[in-house]
Amino acid sequence: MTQEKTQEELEKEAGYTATDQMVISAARQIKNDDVVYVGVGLPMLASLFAKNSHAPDCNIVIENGTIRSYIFALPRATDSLQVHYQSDQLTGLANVNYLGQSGHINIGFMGAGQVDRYGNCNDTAIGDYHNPVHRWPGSGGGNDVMSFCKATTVILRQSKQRFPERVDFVTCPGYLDGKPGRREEIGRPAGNGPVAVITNLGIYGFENGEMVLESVH
Amino acid sequence: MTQEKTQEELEKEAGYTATDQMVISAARQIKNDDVVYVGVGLPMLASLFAKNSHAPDCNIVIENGTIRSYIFALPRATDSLQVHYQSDQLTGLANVNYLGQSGHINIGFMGAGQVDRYGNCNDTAIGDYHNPVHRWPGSGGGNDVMSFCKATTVILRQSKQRFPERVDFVTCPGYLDGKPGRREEIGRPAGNGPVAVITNLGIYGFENGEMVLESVH
Amino acid sequence: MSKVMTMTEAISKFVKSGDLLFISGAQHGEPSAAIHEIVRQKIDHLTVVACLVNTQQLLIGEGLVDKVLTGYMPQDESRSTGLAKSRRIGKRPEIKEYSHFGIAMALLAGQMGIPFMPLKCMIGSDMLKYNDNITSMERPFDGGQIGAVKAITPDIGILHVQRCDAEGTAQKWGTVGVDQEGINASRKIIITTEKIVDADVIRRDPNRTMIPGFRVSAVVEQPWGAHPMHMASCYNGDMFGYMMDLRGEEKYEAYLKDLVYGTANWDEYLKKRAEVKGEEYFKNLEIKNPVKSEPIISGF
Amino acid sequence: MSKVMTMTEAISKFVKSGDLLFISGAQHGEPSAAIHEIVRQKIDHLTVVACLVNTQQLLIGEGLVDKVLTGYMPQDESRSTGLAKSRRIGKRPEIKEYSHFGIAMALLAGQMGIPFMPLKCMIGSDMLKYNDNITSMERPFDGGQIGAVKAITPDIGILHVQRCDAEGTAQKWGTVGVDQEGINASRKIIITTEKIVDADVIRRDPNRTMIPGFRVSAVVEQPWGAHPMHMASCYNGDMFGYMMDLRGEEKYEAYLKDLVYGTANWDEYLKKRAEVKGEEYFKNLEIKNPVKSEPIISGF
Repeated sequence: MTQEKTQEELEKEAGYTATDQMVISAARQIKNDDVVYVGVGLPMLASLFAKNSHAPDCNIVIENGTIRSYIFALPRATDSLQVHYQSDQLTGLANVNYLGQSGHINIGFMGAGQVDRYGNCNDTAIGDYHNPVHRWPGSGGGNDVMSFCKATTVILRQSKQRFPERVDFVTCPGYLDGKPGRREEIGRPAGNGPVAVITNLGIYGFENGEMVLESVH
Repeated sequence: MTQEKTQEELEKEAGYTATDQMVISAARQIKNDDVVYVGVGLPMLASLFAKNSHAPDCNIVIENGTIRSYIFALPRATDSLQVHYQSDQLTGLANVNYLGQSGHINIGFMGAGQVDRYGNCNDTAIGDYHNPVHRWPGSGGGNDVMSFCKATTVILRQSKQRFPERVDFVTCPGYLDGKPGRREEIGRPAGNGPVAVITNLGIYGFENGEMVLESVH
Repeated sequence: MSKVMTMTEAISKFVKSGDLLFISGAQHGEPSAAIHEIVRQKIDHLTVVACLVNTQQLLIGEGLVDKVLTGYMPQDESRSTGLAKSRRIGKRPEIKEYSHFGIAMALLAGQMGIPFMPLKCMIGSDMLKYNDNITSMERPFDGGQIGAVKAITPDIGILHVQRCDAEGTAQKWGTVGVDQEGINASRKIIITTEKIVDADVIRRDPNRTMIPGFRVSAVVEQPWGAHPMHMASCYNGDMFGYMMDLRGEEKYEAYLKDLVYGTANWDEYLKKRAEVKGEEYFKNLEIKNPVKSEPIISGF
Repeated sequence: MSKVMTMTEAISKFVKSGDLLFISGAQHGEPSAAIHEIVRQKIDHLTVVACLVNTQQLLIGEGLVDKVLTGYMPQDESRSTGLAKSRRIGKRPEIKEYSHFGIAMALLAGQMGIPFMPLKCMIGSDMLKYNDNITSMERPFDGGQIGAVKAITPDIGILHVQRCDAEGTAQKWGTVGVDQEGINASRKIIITTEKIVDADVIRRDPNRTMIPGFRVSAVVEQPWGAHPMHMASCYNGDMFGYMMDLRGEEKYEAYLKDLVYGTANWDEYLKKRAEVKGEEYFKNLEIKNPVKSEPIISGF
């Protein structure tokens, strides 16, 4: 019996899916006074869930240039007229990332193709870069989120391929080789980095730059 | 009889003042399709005269953040509601200078406390910087104008004190020590620099980085 | 000489083979009509810089692009029909990868007229191994390292806006992605606009201006010019419908044949698309419950 | 806890002795009311960064400023009464001189969160001899030299605007000088505003927002808060009248005694000033023939 089937059976019994659990776990990372950088998909779902429950005053920052404190309907893309409507500020991608780069965004969410033990994420290629076995679309805002936000949470479904010892391509550096101060050394903001990885199976944290299992759903 | 008195007598005979002549001479530098960077005072007068006569389509850029193609009344300061009114773009100081730094402003005007033979201007101090004989208010936009505009015209009244061999303080570098390529060497845009100095007595141009008399009014 | 012209004229006059082309509209209001015209005129050997622009896959698929500068682009050819076609016809572009912010800062440096922009992202990633437009450098003043991205100065930029005047003084609102930086960084500029308005409309609200007219080479009035993307104040988008319309070789080729090569201009495209999609299609994209902003006052 | 408070409260809570203070309004809409309150509260050892702000001479004259970062400042003490007084009382500030664009770029680097900004002005001038916040550096990518200015990150920024909501989401229009960069670069932020409006007014026009509310510490409603400077949509200025009011020791001291120390707040100042200047004074500064902008639409 594969893990995947067990998962489905468990979901049936529990009355909610593993994806639901990922969204809820992610939402729990958000506090009421947080400024949250989100992309589309599960991160957007999580931030809207938080805003509708325990964190009604959180501010949501979206890469194309939207800053909102007012609730809104779940969009299908990072930008749409629903996302614009009744926002506090409409501006550009540069401006919202300035908020991040200057330390004013405390929590960020991102998906990832792969994540390794030091929290480095791969959104680019499996195998050789010039002749890849698989290609994802690249960083997008992922590298920006993990570079700038005080605390970044990575959300992805768990499998052996998605959790290699070291990723083939570092799109978004976490703690690099895990040695202390490595992020600061290369010129990233001090004290930032991935703080959690949320999967369909559980939640991981980081201790001394290395991923550790915190809880199983 | 001092030069100043002769000047006044000449003005009375001619029916116009030396200042009028400076404004007209400056205005003649402006062509119809020019983008002109101006500050308050004679430069503003010159650009408005040009716009009302031979260069109706010139665009006027003002440092605080105004870009206009439409005629307007002579303002008393670089910023006022008259300057804002019916402009094409209202923005900030950074943005208008980006236009300059990226090479899109072809002609700039500035006043100066002193100018030397290489077109270097002093808007800062006469004598020792820390214990000056005289102080002007500093660069303001002057250094920006002379750094960024393709061709800069300096307007000032002529006297021995205002035309020293070398200025005591270089606020706005012209051709520095006059050797070729000196502006580019230090990282300024290539091919820019002062092209004219207009005084109450005449017009100077530049040849090989050195000021030469072109005409006497 | 008026800058107002047809799309055909504007593209043929100002977009040249070999140009570095900036396409505006990061998911909001891209100049789709202009891109279709570039495809029709087969202007090739382009380098494209853009952020999340959907119609760029037509340029790629038709073999017109030598190089893409991008932060995000589907590169799984089983899911990107345009890219798959470019390989098939031997025209797969070289792809230089940045983060979104990296692209924004490269364009900002272009707008500002400086050769690079310091930044704190991308460094430490493997992007630097394959993109020599990103580097690590020593900081002045305090020492230590920081990242830097090389300026991008497009030869030609195309911006679609809600309104501009006949001189090209252009106003866009809603999210602006990398538009401000990209269009101002561009040497030549084409403005496509939902509506050409009297200069007085612009001048009663000059803070909305994104680029002054003296920077602009051509102005093209084209309602629904950003479809299938949304345009604030004007219409909703159908991005996912469009993606499905282009998914798979057969559909992709049919779209190109019918809606690009099979039309002379965007108005014909809109008419044909309405025929295929049903008469309610464009009506459904209209804004249902518009609210108005408070006017502001000018004067002295 | 509401951010809306009196000027007295906002200044005493958020402006501290020793702060690096950003004052907005490069000749347009400076926060004059807030500056008067800082003088009244005698908050000292300030470093001031601003561009063409007239009321900063009150801070200097009253001995509250240790250092000024500036592109332009009258330094001929025979014509600058505030500066002359500061010397007399042994509190003449140190002055670090930039060009205007240099100040703008230092604040932009602060807003962006990078330690410096490359630029092509100031280099080659003697400013570099006396201001170690400007330097020359080697360019990455292509080599050669370029200038650089060190980032300025103010401890506290004060911005006066036409309107903001109770959370501090603030909108200013007209020329914006170095406001966008300076206020976003500031760690703590006070917004003073002609009017506090319902959030809905802001949200029907979010492109006008200069800073989002979550960045803001305090909101103070103060009509005519930028007088004697002009404020777009609101009133004309009397800058030259104000300069004359402060010219010479006697007039300067009378102004301070009557209109700053002799008033408890800005409303009292306005009342007293109207008494001195005549009842037509403020009426004459009102906007005579206002025209309105076209409203824009939002919705989906």
